[in-house]
Amino acid sequence: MSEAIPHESVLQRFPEVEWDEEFGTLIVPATKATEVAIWLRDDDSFRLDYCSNVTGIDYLDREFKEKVKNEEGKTETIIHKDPARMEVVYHLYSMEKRTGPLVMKQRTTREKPEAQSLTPVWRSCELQEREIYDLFGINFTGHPDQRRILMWDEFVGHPMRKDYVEPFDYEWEPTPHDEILEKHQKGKVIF
Amino acid sequence: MNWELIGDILLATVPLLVIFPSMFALTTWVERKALARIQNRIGPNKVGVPLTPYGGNLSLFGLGQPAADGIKMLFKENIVPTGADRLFHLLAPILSLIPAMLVLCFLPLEFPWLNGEQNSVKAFMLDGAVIFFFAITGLNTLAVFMAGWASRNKYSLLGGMRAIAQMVSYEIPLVLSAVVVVMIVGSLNAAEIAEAQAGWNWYVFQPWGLAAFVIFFIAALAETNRSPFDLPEAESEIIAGYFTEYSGFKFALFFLGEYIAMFAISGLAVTLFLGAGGGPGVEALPWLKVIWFLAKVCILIGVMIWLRGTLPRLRVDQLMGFAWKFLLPLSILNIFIAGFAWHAKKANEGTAVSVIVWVAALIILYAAAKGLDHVNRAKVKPRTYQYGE
Amino acid sequence: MSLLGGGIFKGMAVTLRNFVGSYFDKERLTTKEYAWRTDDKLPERAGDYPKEEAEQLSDTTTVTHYSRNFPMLLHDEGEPMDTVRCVACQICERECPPQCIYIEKSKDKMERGGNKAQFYPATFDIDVSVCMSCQICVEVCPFDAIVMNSQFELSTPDRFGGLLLRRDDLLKSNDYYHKIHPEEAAARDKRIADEKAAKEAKKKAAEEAKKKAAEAKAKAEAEAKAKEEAESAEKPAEAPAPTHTDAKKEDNGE
Amino acid sequence: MPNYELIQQDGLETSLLEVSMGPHHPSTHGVFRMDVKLDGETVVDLKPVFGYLHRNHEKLAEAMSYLASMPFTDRLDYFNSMTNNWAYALAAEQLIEIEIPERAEYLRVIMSELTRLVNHVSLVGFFVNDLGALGTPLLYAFREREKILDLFEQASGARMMCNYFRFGGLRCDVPEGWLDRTREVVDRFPKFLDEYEKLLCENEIILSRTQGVGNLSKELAINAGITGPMLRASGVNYDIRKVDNYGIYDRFKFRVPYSKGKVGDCYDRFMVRMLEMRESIEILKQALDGIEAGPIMGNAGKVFKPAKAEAYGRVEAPKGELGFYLVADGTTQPYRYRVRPPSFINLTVLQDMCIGQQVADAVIILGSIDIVLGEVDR
Repeated sequence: MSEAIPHESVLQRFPEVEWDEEFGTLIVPATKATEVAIWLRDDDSFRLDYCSNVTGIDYLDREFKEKVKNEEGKTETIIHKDPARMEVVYHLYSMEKRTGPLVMKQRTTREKPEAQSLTPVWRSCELQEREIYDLFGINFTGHPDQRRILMWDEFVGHPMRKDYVEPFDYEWEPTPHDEILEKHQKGKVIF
Repeated sequence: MNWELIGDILLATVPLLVIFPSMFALTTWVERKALARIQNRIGPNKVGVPLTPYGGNLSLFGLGQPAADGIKMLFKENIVPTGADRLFHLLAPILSLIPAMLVLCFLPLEFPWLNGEQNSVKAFMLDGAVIFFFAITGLNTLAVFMAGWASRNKYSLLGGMRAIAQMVSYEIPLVLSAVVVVMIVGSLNAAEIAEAQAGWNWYVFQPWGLAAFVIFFIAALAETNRSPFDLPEAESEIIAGYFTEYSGFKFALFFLGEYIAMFAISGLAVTLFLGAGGGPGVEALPWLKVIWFLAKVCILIGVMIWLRGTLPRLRVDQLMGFAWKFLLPLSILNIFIAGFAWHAKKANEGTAVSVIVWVAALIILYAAAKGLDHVNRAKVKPRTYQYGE
Repeated sequence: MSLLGGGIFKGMAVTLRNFVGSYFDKERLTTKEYAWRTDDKLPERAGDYPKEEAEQLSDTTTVTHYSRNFPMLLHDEGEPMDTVRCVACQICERECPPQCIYIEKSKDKMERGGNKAQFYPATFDIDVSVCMSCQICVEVCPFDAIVMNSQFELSTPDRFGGLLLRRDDLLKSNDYYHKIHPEEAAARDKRIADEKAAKEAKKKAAEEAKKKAAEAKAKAEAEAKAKEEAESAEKPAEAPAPTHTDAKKEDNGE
Repeated sequence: MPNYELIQQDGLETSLLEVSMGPHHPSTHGVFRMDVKLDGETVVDLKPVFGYLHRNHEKLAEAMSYLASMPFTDRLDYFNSMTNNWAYALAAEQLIEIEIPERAEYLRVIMSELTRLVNHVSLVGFFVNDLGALGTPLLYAFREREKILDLFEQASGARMMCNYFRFGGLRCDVPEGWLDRTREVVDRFPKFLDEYEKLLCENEIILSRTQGVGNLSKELAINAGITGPMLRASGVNYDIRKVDNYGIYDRFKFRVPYSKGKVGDCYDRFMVRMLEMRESIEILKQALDGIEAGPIMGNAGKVFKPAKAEAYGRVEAPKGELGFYLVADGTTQPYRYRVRPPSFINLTVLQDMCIGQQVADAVIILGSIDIVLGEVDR
């Protein structure tokens, strides 16, 4: 495996950037993303010239229950709160130095998801950010050509969101035991 | 009414109308079979004598395939796109077939039942046969463009445009290479050209004749839209080109027209360079002439199939460049060389001189071709690659 | 200086060699001639075989003994429903990626092959129009009841009913399995036999241990009795109770 | 439409010809569409349109267990199911502590390199088919591919949708004699490659059709995240097998062919693939020599239930970098499952490469990118 990239210097240079210990990622505020990205790409200690993977994650408001044994040997339930948010994840590598990955995330709210497009920094984001816009509904400011890419233009909603409910006119492939088949037999679904 | 003349004409033309379409049917089978074998497949092998259930033992290597295809084509729905020009859409396939059929008459085919008095209608002894041939085959271009335009399809239109550009350009090297033979023989009459080559005196054995034959054959490939010059119907780029929107019998007509044109132009090549009906045993058995002629045509068709199984297609600009920058200068040079060689040979009777002339002409032609090729494709050559650890 | 058009001639030499070679060298052929059935008969419609004939034809409709396509239910020797291995545990139904298995558990239990009475599948349908032949059902089945078939002539004119394989269509004997996948079936049978043997050995060992324990207990009791008798003490002997921990299967957390 | 002006004359009305190439066009390799604007035959503008095969594989995977997604990864790039499996297994194996047995690692390499042979040989066939060669090279390629698919069938039961890899090993061991059969196929392959090279590599028409067509500069290739043979054709020496040394690739001696120039064209992409096949054969020979008997499944539990974590696993798939990004939330289902498909991202530069070329070139440029729509649309 190629070696991991030290991240401390990023935190020093950009105080706004946080380091997520749990997952080992840089959390970059959406306002600073382009600046950080350009620095990561051009700085000699990083030279992250290759942005491999760009994707979104949709976190709903969730509670995690974790059972932990305390000192007395009893099990306690600790409730973690996971706030609702959306993230855009960038996996960065350096082709020149053959290092990587450094994972960078832009965080944004679920209500008004907005992130900075890094397409001007790395062209490889172009289609992937379009895909995120299409499937997650995150708006990329500064994207040259932000359109739907996988779904058709008239499509309503963003299917990769965790709370997406598919409409009833969805094209089902009826299976002999499906509820759809029952409805089909009752004459409610037109194939 | 000169019933005798009509009878003679029928005796001369009906065989043409029987032989070539049936050869077409056979060629489609041969082509499919040969291409399959080139590609290491088996090819059609099930359709045999009809009405034996499931082919059985009468599959006859799939010889029934052309008949089955023909029946299929006849019964397929005739689809004309909305907004297409229905009249021209219908006319185009017919118009592509007619000139191809027409020029068959000028091939010097000597059928055994045509002799003596009847020989006068032998292949319509037209004095300007070669000229007439090129004039008539030129009509084919019109049909192709008509089809491309009338289909109201962008791919068809592109195909039609390509066809026009290609056919018009390749007409020139085609004619110029034929001119060499006309010049040497001193006649445009196909029968006289054939006679001039009697007894192994084929022009393809002359250096200029060889060059002219190669140029003629390449140009003929382009004229008949055969690979590697099948741009008007390039399936990987413009679907099927000008006959994208054709189906059923109209498509079959195009198909037929194309193959008949192939036979016609191969027949002309055989007439001009390969000694027409000449071959071993024709003195003793004159009817062998027809057999030899058709055999030679079949060999040329075979080479066309072989090329089709091997080569990818050129690009439009390269295709045009090849015609104008390579074939045209070469064929003009060839005319001069033919003239010089002929005069040199005529002035000096002797094997030594003729051998020298023969070799020198060949070397000049090859060097010229090589030079032209070098100029045209200076940057194109195989490359080497480096390896990283 | 290379020959003019040398690359093209080289290519043409290759195709010529292939053309000729295809007649003599069978290795070269990409396709093979499709063999007619020995009796020269084509099925009229694949769904139209009578049942016996379908069973008979199944030999010829399998491709190679490596291939797999759709699942089938195994039964041991005897009447299919008496010896079916499936106990309708529904693990495969839950794990099936395209959700093409539909199982209804029986109301009553049935004894099979000397094992204790278990449920059996009242309905077991696989919709092969949805099935993607991934073999996950085979992997997750703890009873070796479901394996992959390799029959390929499955075309049918009935889209909904015809591609739905019912329980009785799916039931295939272990012999049939041996016929279509000899290597795999042998390995599986060996594993089952090994497991069974191991289980038996374990059981035997457990029994022996029990016996031993009982003996020891008896001995101890006898000794104790003797002791008691000897010392007239009022202490009953205690046999060690076997600790039985039931490792609960981890919940899937769904 | 960057910097383009039509020639306009009085009394002559000219306009661009807009052609929608696809979604059913013979050489768009599936349901891919290029909205092309043409001036004559020159491509002035090109917009790739896709999504016709979109089935939201990622969403489906998030609704089922980790293992159940494995057969679906086969369907991404349906030519190379083995490498897809490996990429997914690699990502999932980062989520849990697991040791992969030696034999499984060897078999993974063997399967992956066989897959590379399958892909490259048929890609070259398709590419020459796009050039208009009536399928002769393609059918030769398919004959060889068939032999390898037979091996896949013997090992996994299926020819294309192998579904062979598992977290921590492989589903089952290869049958008896399989390694010998593989060795036979591998030993015969160079002979076929010789013939193939003789047929294609010096052909003047192929040379003049492909050289100087679809130029992709080194800088743009890196910046646009191009990976795989296409990147190496642009002169970048970057192969994930070498960089990451995943699996046991550090044990094998092999070379990575890449272009000498700073600009790659269709010919480079075609040749790099031809040369890569030779290297794959070297790896295969070494792997077949090195493999020993042993278990094929690691100590993975029956239920795959990783703790909360993120993992990104990537392999050098035949088409480029295939990555799987998994976010586990402690349940048996992935919270986020993402595929980084190489052919999707390699399409980014399609427009840049095609503008100014001819229609016929656009087709072969697309062919040289090597896309599979199952992967592009997911």
